[in-house]
Amino acid sequence: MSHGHGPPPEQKIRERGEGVIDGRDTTPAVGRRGEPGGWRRAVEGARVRGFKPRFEDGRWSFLYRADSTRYAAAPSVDGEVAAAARRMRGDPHVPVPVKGPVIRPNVWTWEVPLYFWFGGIATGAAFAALGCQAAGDERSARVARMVAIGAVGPGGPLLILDLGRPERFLHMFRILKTRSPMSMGAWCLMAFSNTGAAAVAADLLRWRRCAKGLTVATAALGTYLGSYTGVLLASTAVPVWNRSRRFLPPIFICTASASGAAVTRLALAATGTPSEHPTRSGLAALESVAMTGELVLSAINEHRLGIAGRALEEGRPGRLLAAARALTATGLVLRAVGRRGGATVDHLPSVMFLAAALAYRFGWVGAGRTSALDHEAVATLARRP
Amino acid sequence: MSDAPTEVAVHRSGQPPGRLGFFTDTTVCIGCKSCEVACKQWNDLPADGYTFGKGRRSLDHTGSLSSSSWRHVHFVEIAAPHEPDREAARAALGAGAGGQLPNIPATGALAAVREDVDLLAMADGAALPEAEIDRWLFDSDVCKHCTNAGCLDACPTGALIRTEFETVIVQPDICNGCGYCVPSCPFGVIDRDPYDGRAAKCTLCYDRLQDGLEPACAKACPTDSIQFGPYEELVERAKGRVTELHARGLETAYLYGAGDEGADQLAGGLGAFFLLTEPPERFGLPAQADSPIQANMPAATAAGLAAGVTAAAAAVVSLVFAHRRARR
Amino acid sequence: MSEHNRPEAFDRLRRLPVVGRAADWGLGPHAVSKRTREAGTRIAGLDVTESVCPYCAVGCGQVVYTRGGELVNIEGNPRSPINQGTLCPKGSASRQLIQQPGRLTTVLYRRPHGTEWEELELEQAVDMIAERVIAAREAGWQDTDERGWRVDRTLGFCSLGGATIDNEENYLIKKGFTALGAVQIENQARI
Amino acid sequence: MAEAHPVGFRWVMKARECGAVIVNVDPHYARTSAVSDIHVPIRAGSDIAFLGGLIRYIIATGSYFREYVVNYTNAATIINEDFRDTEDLHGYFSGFDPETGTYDRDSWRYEGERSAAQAGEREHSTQAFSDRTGAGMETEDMRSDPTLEHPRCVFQILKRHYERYTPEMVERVCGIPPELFRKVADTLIANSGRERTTMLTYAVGWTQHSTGVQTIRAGAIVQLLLGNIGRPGGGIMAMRGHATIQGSSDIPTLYDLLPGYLPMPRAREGHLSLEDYCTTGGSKRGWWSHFDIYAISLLKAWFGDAATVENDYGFASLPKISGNHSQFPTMLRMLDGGIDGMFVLGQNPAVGTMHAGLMRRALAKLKWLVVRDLADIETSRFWKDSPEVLSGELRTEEIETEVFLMPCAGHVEKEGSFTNTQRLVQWRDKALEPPGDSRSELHFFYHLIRRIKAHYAGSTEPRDWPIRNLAWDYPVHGPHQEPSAEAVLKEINGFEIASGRPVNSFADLRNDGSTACGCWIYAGVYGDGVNQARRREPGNVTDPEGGDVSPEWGWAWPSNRRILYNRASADPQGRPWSERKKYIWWDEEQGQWTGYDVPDFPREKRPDYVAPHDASGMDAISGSDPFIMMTDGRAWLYSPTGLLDGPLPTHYEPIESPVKNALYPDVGANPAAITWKRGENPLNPMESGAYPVIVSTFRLTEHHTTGPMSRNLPWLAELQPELYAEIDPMLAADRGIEDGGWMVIATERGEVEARAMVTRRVGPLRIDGQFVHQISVPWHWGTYTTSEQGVTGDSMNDLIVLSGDPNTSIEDKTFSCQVRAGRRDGESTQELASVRDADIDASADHDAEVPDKVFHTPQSGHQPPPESR
Repeated sequence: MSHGHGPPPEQKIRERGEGVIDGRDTTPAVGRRGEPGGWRRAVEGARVRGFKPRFEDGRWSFLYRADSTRYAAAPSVDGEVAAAARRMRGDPHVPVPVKGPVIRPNVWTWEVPLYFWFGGIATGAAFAALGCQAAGDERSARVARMVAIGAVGPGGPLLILDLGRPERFLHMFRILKTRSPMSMGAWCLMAFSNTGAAAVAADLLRWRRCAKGLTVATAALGTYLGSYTGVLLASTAVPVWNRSRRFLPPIFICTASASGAAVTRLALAATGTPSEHPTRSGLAALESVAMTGELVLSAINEHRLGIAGRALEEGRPGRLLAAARALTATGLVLRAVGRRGGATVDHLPSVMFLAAALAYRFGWVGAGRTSALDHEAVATLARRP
Repeated sequence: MSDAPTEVAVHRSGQPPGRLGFFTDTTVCIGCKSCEVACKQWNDLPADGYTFGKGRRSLDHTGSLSSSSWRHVHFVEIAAPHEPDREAARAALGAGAGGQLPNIPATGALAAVREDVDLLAMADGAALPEAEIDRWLFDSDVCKHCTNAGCLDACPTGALIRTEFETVIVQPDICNGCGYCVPSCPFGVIDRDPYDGRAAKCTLCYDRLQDGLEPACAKACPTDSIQFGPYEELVERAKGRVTELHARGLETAYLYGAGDEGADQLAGGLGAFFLLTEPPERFGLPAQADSPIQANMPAATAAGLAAGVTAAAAAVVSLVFAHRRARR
Repeated sequence: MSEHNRPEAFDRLRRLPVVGRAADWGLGPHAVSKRTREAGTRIAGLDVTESVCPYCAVGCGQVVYTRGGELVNIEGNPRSPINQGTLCPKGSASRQLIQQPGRLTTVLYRRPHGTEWEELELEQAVDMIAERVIAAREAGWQDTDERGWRVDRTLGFCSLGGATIDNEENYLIKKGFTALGAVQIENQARI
Repeated sequence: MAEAHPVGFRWVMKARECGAVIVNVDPHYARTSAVSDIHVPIRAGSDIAFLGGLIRYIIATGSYFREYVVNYTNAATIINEDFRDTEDLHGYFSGFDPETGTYDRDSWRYEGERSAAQAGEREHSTQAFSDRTGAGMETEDMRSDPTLEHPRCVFQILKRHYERYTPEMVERVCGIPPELFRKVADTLIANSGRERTTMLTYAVGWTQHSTGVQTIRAGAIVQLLLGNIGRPGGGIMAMRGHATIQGSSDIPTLYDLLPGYLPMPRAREGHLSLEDYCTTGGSKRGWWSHFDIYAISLLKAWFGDAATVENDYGFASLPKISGNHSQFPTMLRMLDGGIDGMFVLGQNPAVGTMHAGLMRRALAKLKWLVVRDLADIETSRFWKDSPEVLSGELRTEEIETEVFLMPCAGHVEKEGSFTNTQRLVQWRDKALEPPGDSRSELHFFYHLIRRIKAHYAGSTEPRDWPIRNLAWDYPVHGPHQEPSAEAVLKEINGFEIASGRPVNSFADLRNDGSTACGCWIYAGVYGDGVNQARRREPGNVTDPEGGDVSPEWGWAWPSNRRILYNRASADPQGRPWSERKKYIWWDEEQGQWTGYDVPDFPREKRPDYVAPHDASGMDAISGSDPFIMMTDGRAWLYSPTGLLDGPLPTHYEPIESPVKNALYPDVGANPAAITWKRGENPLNPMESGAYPVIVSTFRLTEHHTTGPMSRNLPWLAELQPELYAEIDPMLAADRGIEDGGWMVIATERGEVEARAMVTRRVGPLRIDGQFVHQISVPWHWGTYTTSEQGVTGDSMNDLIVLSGDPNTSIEDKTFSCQVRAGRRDGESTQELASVRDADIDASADHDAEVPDKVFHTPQSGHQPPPESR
């Protein structure tokens, strides 16, 4: 819904009626979207005729002047005004029916959760590369580095696709704004892509030491790339997100690690690493630990969310999250019981974790919409900061 | 406590003009929606409504602020507190068919008997003349131009800035429509236009301020419910107004967004604040709010980075461990 | 600004050395765009004309800004003692009334039994109307009524309207039609 | 007022913040109610009962402003002994003729008064000032009793007339609880008198009833008893609805008026000379002794040099009216094929006329139709997609009407003046050229009449004398030959013919043919040769001394006077009633009236001047008689002449009312009201109970009248996208109507569908212990819009029966209906059409030759009382 299709309705009307007849502009005044009317003075440096400058007209026309009305005549008492506001705003319970909407749901479409998923894989793969490198498995590390760069590759295009004005993607790098997770994330994504790509390039050029250093750097960036998406959601006014502020980034890191490990593991299998290879089992362990962490953290988080947690159970996001949990649990069980089940059983949990990670991302982003539109929850939680 | 925001982006020659804002006094609002139209006229915004306000039971068909509605007049109907008087209701209804129908004059049996509707209860509780509407409140909502502005903090491109008037505006030539400001506003103000793709909201008529003209809505407001001026002056007047209303017996009058102390402040104080006479939720306003980034970002980032480092370490540990075990 | 309060965690962050400074990165002058730097009202320097709102009878003053043949802005006349710059929603929308979608700029003609509009030259239309007025006047002429009382009038045509057109226009309508003997002249002042 | 005139309400809000109490009387709880101190829900159409209750309460509690009432009103005047009140005759005044449904008003006169009017002239009243102010009355022998004790003095008659309008009766009629009523009455009384004044404002909620004029009269009586007329902060204010609706009455495009509220000449037996006209319209005593000056100056303005004293200034060739030629009879005549052509100028009768379906059918009977507007509207395209065409009742191919739709100039595309609701004439400058072939009305009429004049130039027919000799030379300018609006204004203002110099006031006009003036009340608008309407100096708006009435902003008729009858702001001795309410007073030192406004009194007439018995002209007005337009110089509590339906306002039910008249059960509706009885105009049968719900229409801030100026504008259309009806929760539940869902409102005339807005803003009233349900519906919608961002909806006027107040020929504010859930079943025109075919009487009784009394038909089912038979 965030992208309107075709030209807006007023545009069609305007185009139909556009024209100048005998020097007279007859184009219908039906408005333009997305910006205030022109900010350029018709004549540079000129003043506006018909008005007195410096807001004098407003002062002249003020209706409730102290000399002629009793609008604000009573003498003020210290602290009375603040106390009145406390009386009306301070109660932890909402005393009246809520007339929503209070806040606005996000306008993001499928690109964003999908990007979160890819970013997670890239982060996880970077961690895997670091692990392989630390374990001395250079070949696997090379594969993991390539997975990382391969996963981060679609990230940029997806983010650009989601923009209302994709052609202005570069405006993201106009400034570095530390307090905006989106800005930091964009810079981090760029840095991560650069270091990751450089690491792969170094591999190809066989600059071993350089590749190693870049892998460490990529993994370090990954700690933010994998978590900032959680920070980004947690730093909004949406109750289900912001009430999960300490949990959402770790949860995202967990799924990131697991999904990155899973893709690396699958990639290793595809490139001929034997099933009994320690990297594969190590990655399997990492997947399981991460997904278990995710399950535990989610459970704790949901338990403490209270009314804000309603959004995690309702509608399509609720179903997605339930499916994700089921996939995760099944994967964990399969992994635990099916150590010798052949290739299918070996890979199935990884695929399940990947699917679960995807469902988690869509679920969480979707739950943000549900939560923002749960006027009662928004209003209630506003009274309990 | 901390010092004033250091975020002001525009500095022009001469004295800094000081903070300008809106004071919207709902006790003198007549709900005419002039502000909505004056804003669209000046800012050349399109009509985006056309939905009959089903369920809102009032004249509000705008619904909420949006990317092309930068002012929105809330209509709130409040029923009078009513002592149930079933006897009176019964007597009034008695002449109808079996005491179940209102005796609409001259109809008698014309209206079909409806078993499923307890008209007695309705007459008792809801529809008696004594239970007529008590108050109909209007409130012209607008961007709050917060001191701690969520949208401003969220914007990754610098499209959102704080101006020399300490207002918050979107620079339409910069915004790339990332959409992050939308859920970051605790008041549900800023919105991304579905067709245009950019975020847009009230600018407090930044262009008019440059030339010393009142913002369009405040200028058009027939009853000066929307007042514009230097912030300190407005707050002083608004405080006086609250005291006056208290003196007149309207004890529930309070300021939403100004005159608060310490942690009671809404988003550090609102550049556009309101005088309300009912709890804020009646008008779709949160009772407490702050920039969600300032409230959550440090903690969330710390948690995220810690988790990230832990995860990276876990990866290292699990692989090193796996290899060691394999070597053994 | 007195006693400005921030969320606690952020406040602490900002007070940290170095990192605290970084918390304000990306804000401030370098975020400003060219357009913002040059911002001003689009009516600055334009011709202004004083007018009166065409809707209800309160008579609010309006100021009209034009650039050549283009209508740029209509808002309340800040000097009018009636409205002091304010306008109601209708008055505020009056620029759209002038530049409305579907505004007519040519005469449309529907011939007897016609199913569609046709365009007509203005001069030709006025000629045709004059012919029809003359014919209707003659056809509906009465020297006396049924009682034999003198009436010297025509009931062949009638006119309706005038509460949203100017006094001078109403004067010509009444004067011209009365001279033609028409009496069925009415407007909203009654309806 | 906050609803329809938000900017006017600005000043009410200021008054509120200065301590004023705002009382809002409205059937539904509107925006105005929300910001008022007291909201009084009232049953639509029962206003006179409420106001009558106030009158009774004010008299019964002795709260009237005695000094004001005795000296400035006709309270003391003694009435003819033949007069009988409605209390004596069960709802009728003396003189009622049940055959014609009209009153013979002779018995209503002052004792000792004679009338100069002749038979035939009194049967038909116009809206002319002189008809309302007692012109033609000879009042020198009338008697009065300043003690107000005489049983036949106006005060005692008034007291008896309203004796039964008790708070309890008000509750039974209006549904207003007695405590609330007393609260309102006490508020009014507490805020009136020497130190304080109360203002009444009203709009079409009072006027558009079959008792509309009498409702205003009732308001005026309240204000006179409380001493609130002619004083600052007092008065009775009409909140009018169109930019120059005041101007279009002053300089009228109305059938019964000539400019300046001079009456249209009325046909009579034998020759009607200018002298006859002036005798009937003028008066020997008082202001109307100047009548001939204004009439002759008007004829000079119209016919120039051709108008001479020898040919009676061309008076004899003016058209004369002989009945009701207002919109509705004209429309019925049109429906029967009696009219060839029609001009529609900035109006939309296909939506805006009561019983609009009938109007659309009538349009199809025209030979030609000229519509001038900014865009295509329902009226100009009735042949294309009106409900009647969509339903198949009319077929486009069969409609003969030729239609000219002419684009016109908008308000900023031409110059000219508007007269606002407070009589203030304001000039608009031209900002832009109108686009394409759009032209001003001035342009169109100037060039149209010029062509027609050319056609008749050689005629010798007497009937063509006026058009041949019409003064029609206005300077033109620009590429389109636009006539000069200022030149027209100059003619309206008047000028000395010899020098061409504009006059400065109507005092400069003469009855010897040496001056010309297009509208005497506007004399002075071009005073000193300056367009006074173009003055734009607001002055010091907060200071009375500095001119808080902004005397230098625009120009108000008459003579730039902002408050009429402002001599009444001083006591009989000429001193202000109080320092607080000081406005105009007698300055002994200067020997003249002075103050903050232009005195509405001969400037040098001393307050202690007593008019001699045999005085004539303005000398017959004493120094303590502020109401100079009235023959007797007094404001009329009792109206001995002028109104067709009684000297005192009386509560009658609306013509279609589901409620019985509790005061006069034998009568019901106004016996003198007009209904047009035809098959196509069926009344709702009230006895069957098929139409139990009261419906009243209202206006919204966001829309303007029939909608072309708002429904086509996206910025306004989006604010109120659909027709809706406010309905109370109880009635909605009973009918299964859901909030936001569809509902149908039905009358005998048709059906409309609307969104239901279930709300307590329109609560049921309890009358006689029973619930009475009302619905409230705005009426701005029509079936066509020019763009996809405009809005359409059913027109409420399709539901309304043609009926009217006998004085103004209009009633549409309240009627009865039935409501049900759901949507209308297709186009609703078929049923009515069949009624029409069956009932239509070939020898219909609406022939325009017949005087209008035939149209005065009492409501069926109500028998006149035996006394009046």
